[in-house]
Amino acid sequence: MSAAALTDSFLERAPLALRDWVVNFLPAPLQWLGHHLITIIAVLAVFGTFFAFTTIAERKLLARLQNRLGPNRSGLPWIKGLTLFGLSQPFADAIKTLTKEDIVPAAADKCLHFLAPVIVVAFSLMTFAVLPFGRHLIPVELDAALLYFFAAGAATELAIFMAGWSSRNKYSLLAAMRALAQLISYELPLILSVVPIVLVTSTLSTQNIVLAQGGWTFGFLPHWFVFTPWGFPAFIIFLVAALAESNRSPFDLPEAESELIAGHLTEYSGFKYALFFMAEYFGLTALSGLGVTLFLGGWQAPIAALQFIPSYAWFMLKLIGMLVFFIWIRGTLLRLRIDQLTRLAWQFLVPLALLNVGNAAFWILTASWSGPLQLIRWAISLAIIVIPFILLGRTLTAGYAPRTYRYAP
Amino acid sequence: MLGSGIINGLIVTAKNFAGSYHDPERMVTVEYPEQKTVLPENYRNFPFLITENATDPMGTLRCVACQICEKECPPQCIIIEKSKDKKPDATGKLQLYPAIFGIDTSVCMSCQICVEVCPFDAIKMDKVFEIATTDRFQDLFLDRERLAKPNSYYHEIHPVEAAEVDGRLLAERKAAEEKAKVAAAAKAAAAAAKPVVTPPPATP
Amino acid sequence: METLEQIRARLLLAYPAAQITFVTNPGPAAEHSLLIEATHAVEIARWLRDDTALHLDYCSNATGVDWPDKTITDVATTTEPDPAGGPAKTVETKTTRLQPGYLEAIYHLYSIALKQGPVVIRLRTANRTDAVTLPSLTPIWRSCDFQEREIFDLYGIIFSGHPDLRRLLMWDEFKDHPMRKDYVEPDDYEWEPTAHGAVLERAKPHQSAAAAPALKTGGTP
Amino acid sequence: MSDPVTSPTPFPAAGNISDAEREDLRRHGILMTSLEELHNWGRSNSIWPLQFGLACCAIEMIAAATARFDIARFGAEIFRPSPRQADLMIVSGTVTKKMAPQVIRLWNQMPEPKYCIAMGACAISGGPFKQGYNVLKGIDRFIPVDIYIPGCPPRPEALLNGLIQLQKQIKAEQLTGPNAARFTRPEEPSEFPIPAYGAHDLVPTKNDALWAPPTPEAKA
Amino acid sequence: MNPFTPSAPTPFASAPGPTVRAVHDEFHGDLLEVSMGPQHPSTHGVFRMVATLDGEQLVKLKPVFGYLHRNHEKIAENTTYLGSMPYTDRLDYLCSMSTNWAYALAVERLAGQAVPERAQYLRIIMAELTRLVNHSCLVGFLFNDLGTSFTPLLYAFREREKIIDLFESLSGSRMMCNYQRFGGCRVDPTPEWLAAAQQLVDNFPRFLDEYERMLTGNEIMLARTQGVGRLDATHAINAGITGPVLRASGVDYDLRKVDAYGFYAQFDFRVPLGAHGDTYDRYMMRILEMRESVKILQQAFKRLPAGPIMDPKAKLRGFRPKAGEAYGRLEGPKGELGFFLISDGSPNPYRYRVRPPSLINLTLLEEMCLGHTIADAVVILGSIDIVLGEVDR
Repeated sequence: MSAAALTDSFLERAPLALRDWVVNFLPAPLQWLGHHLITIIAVLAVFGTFFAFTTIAERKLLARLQNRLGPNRSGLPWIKGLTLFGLSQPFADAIKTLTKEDIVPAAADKCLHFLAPVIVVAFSLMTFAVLPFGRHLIPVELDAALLYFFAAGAATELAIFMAGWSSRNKYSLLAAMRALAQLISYELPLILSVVPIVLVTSTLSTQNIVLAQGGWTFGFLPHWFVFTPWGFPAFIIFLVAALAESNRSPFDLPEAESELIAGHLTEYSGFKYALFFMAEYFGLTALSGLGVTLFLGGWQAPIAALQFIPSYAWFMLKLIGMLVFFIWIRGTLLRLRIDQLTRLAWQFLVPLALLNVGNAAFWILTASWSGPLQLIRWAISLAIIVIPFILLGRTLTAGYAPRTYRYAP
Repeated sequence: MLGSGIINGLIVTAKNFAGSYHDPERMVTVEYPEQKTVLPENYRNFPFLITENATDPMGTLRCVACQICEKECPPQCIIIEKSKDKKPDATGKLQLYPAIFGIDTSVCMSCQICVEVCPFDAIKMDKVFEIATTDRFQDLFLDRERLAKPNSYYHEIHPVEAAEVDGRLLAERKAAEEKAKVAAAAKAAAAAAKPVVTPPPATP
Repeated sequence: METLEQIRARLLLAYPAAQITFVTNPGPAAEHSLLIEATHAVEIARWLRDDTALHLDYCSNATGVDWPDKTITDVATTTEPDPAGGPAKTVETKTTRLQPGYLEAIYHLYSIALKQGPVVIRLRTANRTDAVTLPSLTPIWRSCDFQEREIFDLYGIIFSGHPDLRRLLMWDEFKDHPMRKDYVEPDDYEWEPTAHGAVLERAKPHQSAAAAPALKTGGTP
Repeated sequence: MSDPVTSPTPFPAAGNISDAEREDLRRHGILMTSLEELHNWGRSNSIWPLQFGLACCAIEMIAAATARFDIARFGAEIFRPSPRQADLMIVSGTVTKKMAPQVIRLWNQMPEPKYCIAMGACAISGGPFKQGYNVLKGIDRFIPVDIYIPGCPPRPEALLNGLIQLQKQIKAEQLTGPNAARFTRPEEPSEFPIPAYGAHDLVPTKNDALWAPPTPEAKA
Repeated sequence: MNPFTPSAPTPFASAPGPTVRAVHDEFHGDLLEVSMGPQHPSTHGVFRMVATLDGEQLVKLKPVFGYLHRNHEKIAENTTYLGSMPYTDRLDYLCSMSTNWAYALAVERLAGQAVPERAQYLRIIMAELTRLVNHSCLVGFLFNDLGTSFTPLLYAFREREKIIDLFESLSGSRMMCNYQRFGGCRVDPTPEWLAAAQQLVDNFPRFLDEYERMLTGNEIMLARTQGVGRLDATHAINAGITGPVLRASGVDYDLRKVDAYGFYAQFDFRVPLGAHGDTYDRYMMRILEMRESVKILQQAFKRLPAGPIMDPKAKLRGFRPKAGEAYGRLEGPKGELGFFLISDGSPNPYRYRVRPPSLINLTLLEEMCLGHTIADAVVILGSIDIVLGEVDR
């Protein structure tokens, strides 16, 4: 079987075929609409379910990290004695939150208080439009897909600000301020970490970026950008910035539980709270999806021999891997302070990301080097990033070190 | 280097994650309603009263209504009212008994002082803790009937302690019987020696 | 460390005008104390803290005690020689007097620098009603801050010179000083199934005329 | 506490059939469910407690959330610090008179349907500290309590046991009809008056509409 | 720095924390007053802080107490001496064993009661186990305040459960042990119990190593705690701060050495001292003290003598000490825990006073927090280690 046949197999085409089959039932003038509607519904359904299982996975994984079992006995309403390993837990949560009383504080700005959760979900869902889930599966093929993604992603932080401002709660207000500071600080390293890729691939289209990562050396070393001396630091910066953008631990300052009760969510109950919760996970999933797309080869298989597995399965696997990593981080790390958060962004991540852009430029300029020169190219490229990393890291942690203690005589 | 501490932390949590699948030290959850932790012998929750005979719990309460525990109970959650009449206890001696014996478990602090001060080994600590209820006035005030539990139950929940208590009581009883016997013998001897003199009333 | 008598002697040398009484503790602990007149308390406290031999830099514990008015029966035994020349007669004359109550603040002082202590000092108010002001020792030992607020709250001693004398534990609208011996607790004895003794007295008005303890469910066997 | 009068319904709706009947139908392969059951299932498996500890019992409440006892198995490990997102208030510890207004305020801030567990002797009746001048003799003087867990402090298992009882209670709740759950009835209050700090005690000292201890006569 | 400067410190003249920058004057910004507590995730109970914020920075912080004031002292004055023993469990509900001991110590001083040797050893074992419980819980809570998702707390509680199980199998209750009596202890541990305790203690350093590996070197942890909430020795002494918080400021004052109560004089252990007096030092004091406690425990298990656990002259009922007064104090896990008792010869104490380390250690909370952010304030509070049962009593 040829490579083309493999990558164009039935499984690969199945989702598209299904959509076309349904669309064909519609009259021709409405087919474009049906086409998009089905795409939207499919994305909503898949990622809605994915969200549900992410929450239970997070609770179970965190539980395991903490030596306990986690939710495991929700079962189903009509069968006694069945526990389903607690997999139905998110649905119980959903039913509960949906039927919970919705309280709007008397002093709140009612309009903004209502709009904030709607906006935050809407924008976090919009980012899914440009993610290439598979070889042929991309909701919208935009030339400026990356710009679109970041524009939509940044809007969610504004919604958090809206939520915090409109609640008329002091904790919410503090959270709103923190969210803005975080947004302004981390938007920059996030975008700068992506610039090298745009530089190398000279495209803003996510699908083309994935295509640029195709191919393997010796059939098992994938040409993913994370395996380049400029791609790996970019990936790390991206990870850190993505954590901050999605308000995840250790950057969960806006809803810092031990400081600000529940931050911007303090005055939200019932369904609106669930929307925020959902948006947080959608945002995280979308950013992880972008990370997979940009650095981990998107839907490309890691080994040439494994290409028979459909591309969207690879995408999902990598996405799950990213999410598990985020959960792992959450289970381990503690929270930064707001000044340290901004310091990390401006004094460490931004300079490093800027250097990394230069690094990528160097990589492009030396694209023709081969043989022993290739080794030199790697060494120089690594030096460009590792030496500043160590130096900047030293200044960042200056004055902080484990101490030795004396004992009373 | 920056990040090494974070990586160390990640390694530790990863170890715990992996350990939770194979190492019982790292998976300590006891799935409560199905599995239950074995309560230690000394565990105490709320007091109960010991009866000698399960078939007639109210008739064979060990308690003689001395009201020491009522007085010593720090939160004062015990109420005792003495009976007007007397009835024989396990040794056959006539004793008072509690007409009312109540413990308010919604106040009791499980301190065990009532057990420590009881000279008759009549009140002991129970181990039942699954007593959540919806009505505190009805369910959490325990009267005499609900407090009384047979000695066999005591043996069941505190085997070592109960055996020791029973041994002690038996020894006391034997000593009392011996004493009574000696007294009776002395009385008989005295009666034989001096048949004219009326014997002094036997001291209990 | 010096004995309390020596400290007292040195204090009297330094502050000849001050009244410093030695209070014996009859118990086995034998922690005697110095009763210091309120007017000189701050200076004496500062002297105790700064004196190089004592260096009592640490006030561990500050506490209030309430001593209500007490009628004391003094029994004086006098021996009167019998005018008839017989054996001397012992006559017991009983006099009752009202010992006025007072509030007391007790401070336990230690030295962290010299690792010695304790020196116990006491301050007394004139009575329990209107003259309840004592000088605050918070400017000398900051550790008295919360403790003096607590004494003010629970005993009602007013510490003049305290930087922030508010109630510590009870709410601000509260009127009483609950740790005083004559404090009457609020009446919330509606449900007392095990009432006996003092509690029964308080609970009785809430129980019906029957006044029987509730739940007389167990009949006589 | 508030057991509405059970009046026989002439035509039992699907939600009103008994467990035994339903089991019977199940055995015949008929799955009987209803919106009510689904709703109750969801709520009973997702009880998020308010992160709110008062005293000693709070430590046992935390212990119930730790690895050994793991309240997460019941889906209840999400301790929400904000009352707006909580379903259950575990009053864990002594409620002092100074704290009582705050506790009631928190209860009022919680959205319906909400439940209250009085954990430990102090929360039920003032417990060993009931003789104190600043101790509220039972939180049920001001807010309705669903489950009382005696003990000083109750073991974490006892708290889990109380939680299971609460789950059972939620599962048995009805949304309509004469026995409808408290939160569905508009005439039942959801918020309760907050007492003020008085000169000697809280004013008022109890919510008379809510708290009525049995009198000795009623008992006999 | 010599902590014992001869010149008297003026407690209110200068705050030991960094000076507050008067940013708000420059921008005419409004100050935000936030009431943290009594229900707040990191006030460790029902403590309340009224914080005035300038942006994120604290310019004023007033602690408010009394939300758990349950009249322990008043109740104790109406109860017998023995009857107060179970109440002391509920003072510092994380360390009932050492609170029991402190009360027993004071009453024994008041009544001149002797304690047999084995009981003294058992008390040391219990007190040090309690220290392990308290410190491990404390560091768990501290990391919770620092923003971890409960993981360190749950690891700490995993270890706590093991010790609590020991307490339960000995005394019958997990938290409220009610174990000490005047003149000895209530229950004699069996050899199996001692073996189990020994094994636990032997394994404890492994937990500590893992814990330290996970968090002590963590860069975020260092940045969040070093230099935060500095407390200098002079102010600390003057404010009566005791325990690990005082020693973190470099003052060598440990009652186990100073008073050498119990049989501590016979044990070989060291007292760790900090140099900076910041949150990190306070955290490390706890870790190092746990290591020393393990050493003490191992010695105690080795040397535990046979013999009675109660003084034969000790009375359980009808205990009436002679009139007098006594102040007994010991090094509790949180600091100097003292009981001051006045007896008038009746069965109830005339005056019963607890010297709560948790309350007095909070004296300088405001000064420690000023100039720091609200996020630091909760961490500083967490590093002081308070238990509200003891703060408000």
